[in-house]
Amino acid sequence: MRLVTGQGYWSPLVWLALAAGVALLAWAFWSRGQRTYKAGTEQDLPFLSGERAPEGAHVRAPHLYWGFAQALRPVMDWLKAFHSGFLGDYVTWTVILLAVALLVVVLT
Amino acid sequence: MTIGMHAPILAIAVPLLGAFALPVLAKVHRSLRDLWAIAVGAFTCAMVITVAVQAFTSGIQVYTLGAASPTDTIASGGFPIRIMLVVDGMSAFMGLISALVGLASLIYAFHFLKEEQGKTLAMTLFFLLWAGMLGMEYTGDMFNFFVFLEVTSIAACALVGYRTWESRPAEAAFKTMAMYTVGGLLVLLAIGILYGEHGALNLAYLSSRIAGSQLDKIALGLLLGGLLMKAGAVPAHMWAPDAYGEAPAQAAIVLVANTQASLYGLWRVLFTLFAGALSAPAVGWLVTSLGVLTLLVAVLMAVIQTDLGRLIAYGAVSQIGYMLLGVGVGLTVLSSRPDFGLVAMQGGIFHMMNDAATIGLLFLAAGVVKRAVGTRDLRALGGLGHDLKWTGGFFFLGAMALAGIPPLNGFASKLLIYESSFRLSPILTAIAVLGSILLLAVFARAFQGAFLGPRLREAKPASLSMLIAMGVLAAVILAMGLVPDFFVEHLVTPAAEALWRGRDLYLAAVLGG
Amino acid sequence: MTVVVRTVARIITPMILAFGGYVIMHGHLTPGGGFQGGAVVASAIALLLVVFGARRLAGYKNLLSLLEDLGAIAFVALAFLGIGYTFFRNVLAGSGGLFGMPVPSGPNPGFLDTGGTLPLMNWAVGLKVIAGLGSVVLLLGLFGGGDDR
Amino acid sequence: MIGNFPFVVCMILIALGLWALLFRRNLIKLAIGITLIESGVNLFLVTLGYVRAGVAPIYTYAPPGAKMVLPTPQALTLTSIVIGLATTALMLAFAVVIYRHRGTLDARKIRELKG
Repeated sequence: MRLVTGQGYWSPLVWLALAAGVALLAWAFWSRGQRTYKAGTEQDLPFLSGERAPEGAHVRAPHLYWGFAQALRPVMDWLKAFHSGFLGDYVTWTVILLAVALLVVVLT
Repeated sequence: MTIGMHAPILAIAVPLLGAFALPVLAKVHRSLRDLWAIAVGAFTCAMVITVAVQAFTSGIQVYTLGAASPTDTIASGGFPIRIMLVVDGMSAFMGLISALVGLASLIYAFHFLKEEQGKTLAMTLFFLLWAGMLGMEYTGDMFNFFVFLEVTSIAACALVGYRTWESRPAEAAFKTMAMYTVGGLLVLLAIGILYGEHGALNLAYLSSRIAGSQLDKIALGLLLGGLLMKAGAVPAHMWAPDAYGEAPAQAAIVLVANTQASLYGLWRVLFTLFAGALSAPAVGWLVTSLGVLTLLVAVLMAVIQTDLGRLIAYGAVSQIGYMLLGVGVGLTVLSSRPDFGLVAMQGGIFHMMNDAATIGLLFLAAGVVKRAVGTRDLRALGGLGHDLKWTGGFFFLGAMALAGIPPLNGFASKLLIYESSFRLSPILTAIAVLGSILLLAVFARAFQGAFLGPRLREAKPASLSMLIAMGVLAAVILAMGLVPDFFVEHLVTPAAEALWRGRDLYLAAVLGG
Repeated sequence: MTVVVRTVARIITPMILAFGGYVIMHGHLTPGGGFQGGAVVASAIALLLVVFGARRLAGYKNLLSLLEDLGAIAFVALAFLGIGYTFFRNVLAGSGGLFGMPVPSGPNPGFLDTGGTLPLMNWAVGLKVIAGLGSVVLLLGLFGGGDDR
Repeated sequence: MIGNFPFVVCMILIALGLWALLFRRNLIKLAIGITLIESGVNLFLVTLGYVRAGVAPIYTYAPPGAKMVLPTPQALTLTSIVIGLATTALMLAFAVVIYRHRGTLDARKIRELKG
């Protein structure tokens, strides 16, 4: 039951056993915690950045990693311009890929 | 004259016949059409499995069309002139991928497609595409390869754009068709050059004659350009998100398998056709660097997508990068043949099957989302997990497998790629790991945005056939994740060896002795 | 269209059809075959389309698609005939039956009764191309409005 | 030298088609560009099979001992023409659909799918 990778091996069953052990440990810690949680009180209510979230509030997918995209803004803008949606650009890049492939193959 | 002997051609001819007979039967009665589709699909899968078992146990299968006997490869005159199918380990492996994806797509289509929205047409085109894919994978003739390539191009673009009542599919289909045609013509030009120089179209015969003249090299460059474009390597990948994103879900997963069939064509060209005349390190580095570029660019683009289908499409493109990386590393060290080359090939080839299953599962789940709430815009989605419990679970499983979280299958193949590419250059591994991390981030975001949170609107639950199709793919993902050694030993290693050092066997099977 | 055009079209259409049929039928003897002959016949359909307008031919859409499917099925079925040996095996050639005469050697005008399954396949492909190309032209005409001008 | 002339024409046709694909905007003209490339490749295939002073490869018509041009490239060309017909028809159909939805054929304006 092991996948030899040339430098070692990978066995999902060993990993699963380890994961089960860690889960057991986590449960052991969790079970010794305080039991002050009560269902149906304000402990159930969702909060966003310390504020009570309005009804039906949802952190939608485009909100996530906003900072990441913002930090990489120049790269992202360039990539967006690169995927211009114009068929002529598609063909241009294909021709460039073809030229690179031809150069690499013919010159070696 | 057993059926096993004819299995390679039956796997191609029966879906072809199925495609042509389907509209006629649909005119008679719809249930007849459905029965026919099930029968043809089951028979094709049985034939593909038969071929695979034969190829893995008793070596290369040869089938000569029109000859007195299927193994009659050499016509009078000592020259292989007939069209033939040659199925070695790699072809059989690719056939299994196509069969798996085709089966899932067919099951899914029964409840997903609506009668008034061209169900018969979509099924016909699907069988045509399936036949073309299997033909590309099984053929041993260069021109036949081109014909099947174009069959898949036409069927795939028609599948993308058959919904004429929307405007975006037609745009995607036009762009894809233009790109596919240009790529196909590059391949045809290369085949013409090879024919003019060596006077043959048989792959094995051509391989034995190619010695590395300048014309051969130009032909190789053209083939590389055309097939890399069809496989969706950056910077010629831009058609892929358009096509995958706009195709209906059951077609998108077949498009992904079709892309992999083009990749198979690339491997066949590099490892069999040009094995005797190739500067392996240079071309290997080209493929490897394109792979790294592909996975990085595609993953970065996936981060900023707001359409669920397009997001998964960029994920699919990034997976092509991993395959190019794995097999490219194997090709780079082919001439010196250190031990990690084969491991890299195993990783790249194993990843093809993983990608087909995981990306397929994600596209099918996205199709359920689109059907349930009528949109795939992540800015409007949320809380679907309340109504679509099974779909959400399948999406989560697929996302984790794609990102390479142990113990799922994506981890096993990526581990093989990481450990072998590290021996070639640690930079490659670093970028590949970075790509995986970003993929996890992208799909965690997609899962959170679409399935978690408060219930925003009512969603129509998935139908039975759609759940079964997703269940099949999920079972494959779990099996390949929990016992990767079984799959690697019995399926992937024969395929990798067939490319890595199987060229002499391939030539001997066709040309004799 | 004007009376002149209509009249010319009425006269010329049978000739085009006859030529197309000839090209299909002699596909195994002379340059030509199913696709070329089918394209010739489809050009007659295009002529009718231009002269009489797409609307008047719109009723034939379903018939054309049915014929196209039948042609394709016939082609694959003919290929399946040889499955006793191999797929695409020309079992009729030289058998003495339908299209089964041996080909005489040396220059000769060519005999129709040769070629085995090839002439049949030519007919199947011809049917498919006539119907397929015809419906392509027809549908493109209908998309653009297709009024009787 | 004159024997190479057809190959030059092929390359000119392919270059013209690529030029149209790269710099034209109208979808119909893009389709024409692709058919131009296709014609170039088809001409290339036919030229490959030419034998100097060869006759048409019809078994029953050729005089005994005559040189024939190669029939295989012609068969390949025919197949390629058929495929080209299908792709062209499909592209034109998509162009019609795009025009009906957007009211334009300008490729620079048909960019709903980008980024």
